[in-house]
Amino acid sequence: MIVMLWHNIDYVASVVLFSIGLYVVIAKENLIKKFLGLNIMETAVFAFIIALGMVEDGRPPIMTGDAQGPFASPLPQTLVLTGIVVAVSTTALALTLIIRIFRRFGTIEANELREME
Amino acid sequence: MRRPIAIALVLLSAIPLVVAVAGLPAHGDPSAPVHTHVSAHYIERGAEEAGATNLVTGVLLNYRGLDAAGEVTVIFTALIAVLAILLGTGTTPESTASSRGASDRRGADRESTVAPVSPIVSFVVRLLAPFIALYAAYVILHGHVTPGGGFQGGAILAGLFIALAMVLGTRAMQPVARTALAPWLQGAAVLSFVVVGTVGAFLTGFFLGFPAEPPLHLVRELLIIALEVGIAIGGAAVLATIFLHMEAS
Amino acid sequence: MYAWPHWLALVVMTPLAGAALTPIAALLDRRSPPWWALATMTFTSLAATMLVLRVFAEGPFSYLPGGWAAPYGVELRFDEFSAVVGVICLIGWMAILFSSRYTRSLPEFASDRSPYYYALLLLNLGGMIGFAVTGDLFNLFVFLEILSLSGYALVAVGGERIAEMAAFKYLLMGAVSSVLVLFAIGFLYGMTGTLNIADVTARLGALEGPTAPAAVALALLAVGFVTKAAIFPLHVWLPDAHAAAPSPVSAVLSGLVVKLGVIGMIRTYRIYYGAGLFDLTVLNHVLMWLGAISIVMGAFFAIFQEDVKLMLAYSTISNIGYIIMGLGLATTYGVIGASVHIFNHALIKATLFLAVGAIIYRTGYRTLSDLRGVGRAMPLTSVALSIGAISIVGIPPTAGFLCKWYITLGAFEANQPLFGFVLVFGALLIFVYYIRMVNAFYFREPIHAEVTEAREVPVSMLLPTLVLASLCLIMGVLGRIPLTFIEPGVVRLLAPLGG
Amino acid sequence: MSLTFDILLLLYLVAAALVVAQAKDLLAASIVFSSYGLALCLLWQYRGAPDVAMAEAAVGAGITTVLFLVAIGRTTRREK
Repeated sequence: MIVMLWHNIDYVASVVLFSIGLYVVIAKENLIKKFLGLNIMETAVFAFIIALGMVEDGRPPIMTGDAQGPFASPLPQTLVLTGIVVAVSTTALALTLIIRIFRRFGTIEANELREME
Repeated sequence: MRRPIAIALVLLSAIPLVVAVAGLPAHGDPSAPVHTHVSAHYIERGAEEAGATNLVTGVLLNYRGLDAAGEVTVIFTALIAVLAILLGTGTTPESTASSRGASDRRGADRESTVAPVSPIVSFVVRLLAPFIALYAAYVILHGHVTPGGGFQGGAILAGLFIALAMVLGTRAMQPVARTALAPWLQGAAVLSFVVVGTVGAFLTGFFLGFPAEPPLHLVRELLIIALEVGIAIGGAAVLATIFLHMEAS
Repeated sequence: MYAWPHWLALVVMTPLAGAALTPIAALLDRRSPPWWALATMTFTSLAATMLVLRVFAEGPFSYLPGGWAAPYGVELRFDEFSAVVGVICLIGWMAILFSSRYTRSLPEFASDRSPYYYALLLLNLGGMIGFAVTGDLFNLFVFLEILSLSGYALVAVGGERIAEMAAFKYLLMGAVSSVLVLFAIGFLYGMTGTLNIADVTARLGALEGPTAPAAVALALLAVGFVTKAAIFPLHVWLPDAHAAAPSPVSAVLSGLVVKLGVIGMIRTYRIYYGAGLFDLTVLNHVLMWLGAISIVMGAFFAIFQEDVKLMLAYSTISNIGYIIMGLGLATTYGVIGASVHIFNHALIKATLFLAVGAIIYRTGYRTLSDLRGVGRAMPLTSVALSIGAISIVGIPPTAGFLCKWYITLGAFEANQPLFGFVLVFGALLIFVYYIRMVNAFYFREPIHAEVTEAREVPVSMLLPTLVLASLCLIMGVLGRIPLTFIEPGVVRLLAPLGG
Repeated sequence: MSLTFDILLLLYLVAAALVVAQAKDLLAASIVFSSYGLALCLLWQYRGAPDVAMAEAAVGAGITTVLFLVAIGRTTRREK
């Protein structure tokens, strides 16, 4: 299994990044920090999906006349493109809410907010 | 208190994930299902079937056009959401521009946004602006041939807009954001999918279909470029508007 | 008429296009957004009617946007469970009509916010419709994001004091669950090389090599969708979010949006039952227990709420518990009951939230003690509220009865009498808290002048409430129709189990 | 060469994520997050995904970071 993991080092790195992000989301109290963590989680999943589509010595899937394979798989890349858009949309909405919460309560620490509620 | 629970939860999720990734087909293995099933078809036939040398664009706009339509709807949703939350709270760009200095806690430094802008930065941004715009146009219009595409170009345009807004002050940007054209621009991406999709339905009998017969290849290319331009305009307008409204709040 | 193939594309695209055009319509006439949104939903409802008729007549059917055959392009697939789009259109239409007056009473709801409110509602409804009809895993994720993002914003849009906090809590948990779903989709794609649900099922069934990734993907999907469906212990976002949202939004969120998490679970089950990779007994048991805990806990918390909307929100958790338990039973009766409860609970909860919204609109109060005696001041609204209340308890002949009866039958069919008793016990608890409400509204003296002086609400608010309430009764009398309608879908879902 | 580059980039990603997780200064965390996005962009460019790399550079490292900076400017810079 260790050998397997070494060959799949990209996947393992994604899991590590995902875990760091999840830790930040759960453990940190600051709402902006939580959202940085969520962004790390999202990018970790993107890295995972891109790694799925990668092939040994792969080239970009662009079929100009003289391009020779092997080509990286185009489908995961389109998925991640969509995913990036989703991530920035979520972030924009979350940060707007954070700004409004700060305006109303004067803090963005989750524990202080819980007390005020 | 919170930390041990968090660490326990993270480990609880990380261990199965590591086991799972170890069970996946080896990284970069050309015989993995990812490379032999759907993607193999795209790589073999995609350029000719979908009409885009850049297969990523071809897959995104043609094969999986509904995903792309959903994608632009997501970012449009983000804009609508941000506006719905910020409007009416007295913190819109319009109202702050008109009631500046009244009871505003940091009314004085409205002009500089995130940090004071040095003259060098200001000069460089203004100098580079036309070139960035040109590059964005290339990325958008050439996205079906080379890396890039509507969304990447749109994001570059939005970045340019934001950089200019920081250098020139957001107030200089208000006339752009306040025109009657603004809702059209913000909805451009979604609407271009509706229009191109309907045109495709008339041409091919399928919503979001692109004609594949050789005589209509030019039409197909035009439709793809129309979508790219629509996505770029919509994406840029949405991102820039979100920035302006968050900035003014 | 219903055989025209394009209805399926139209039902997805119309609300999204309508939403993009709403701010433009507002530019032409400031008062047009609600009517524009209503027109959009009217047309969408027409398309949805055609689709439901067609699936009734012909069984499941597909539409291929772009004309690409299934694994290469996105496939829209309409099956019996997709018929939820009918309810989505109905409740969406009613909520929009209700909002046209209701939103005027909201704090901070300046008129320039109004077009974006209706656009958000349309996006939310469109996202749900797309989620319900797509046959592609990644497309499912995209529509999940549309409906979730608009849902978060709709919670905050009313401007209640804790609305933004509630929305943020909802957003954080929702976003994490979305990432989990995306991760799971990545695993499934990595194992099978395809995203089409039917194709994933087939290729997963023929899989050689380790099954660990499939198991982890199942766990990720289950956690993700259970969070969206607000099942214990991942329900914590729901009460605040549904109570702080404007009432018509609560009707949509509580009646519909959480149900889409359940539809996501049904899709997950479809893949894993179909692939037959491993026995799902463990997952089913976990779901049954979580469902049971949700039923009891939701009902218990509801009993002790003073705030009417919070009470309704906790009762949603309890009722989703019924649905999840029915799914976990994995017997024909249980799953039929659960699926029909998706439809019926949507009707009932929308009735309740709209009726409560009407009362709040007139009186400005929202706790049981403040609202004493409101039943006499607003008779029609209160009748609708009472109909909703007896329906949700499951008293025959209302809509809630048959599905809960079926789930209970399913529990005994699955040899789980314990869960059968939990179901009955839950119904009793629900009975207690609705008795509290009816008691306060009808049999106590008012303590506020606003309550005694309250008049009936205008027609645009009364009509949706009464229509939905009468549907609760009609669906009770005609309860057999949805049951027979959904049965082939459930039989097909459970067929691989060989029972 | 390629493997070394791989490992270095992945190590940098993990290190940057840890810094983001631990930094008390939100502004610093956001900037490190931006560099994390750029490293990802490099990785993807190098993995044969130039389209995604471009999107990540413009959106993930660019616009997301700007939005974070605006939010920090409107709220507070220090994490308690």
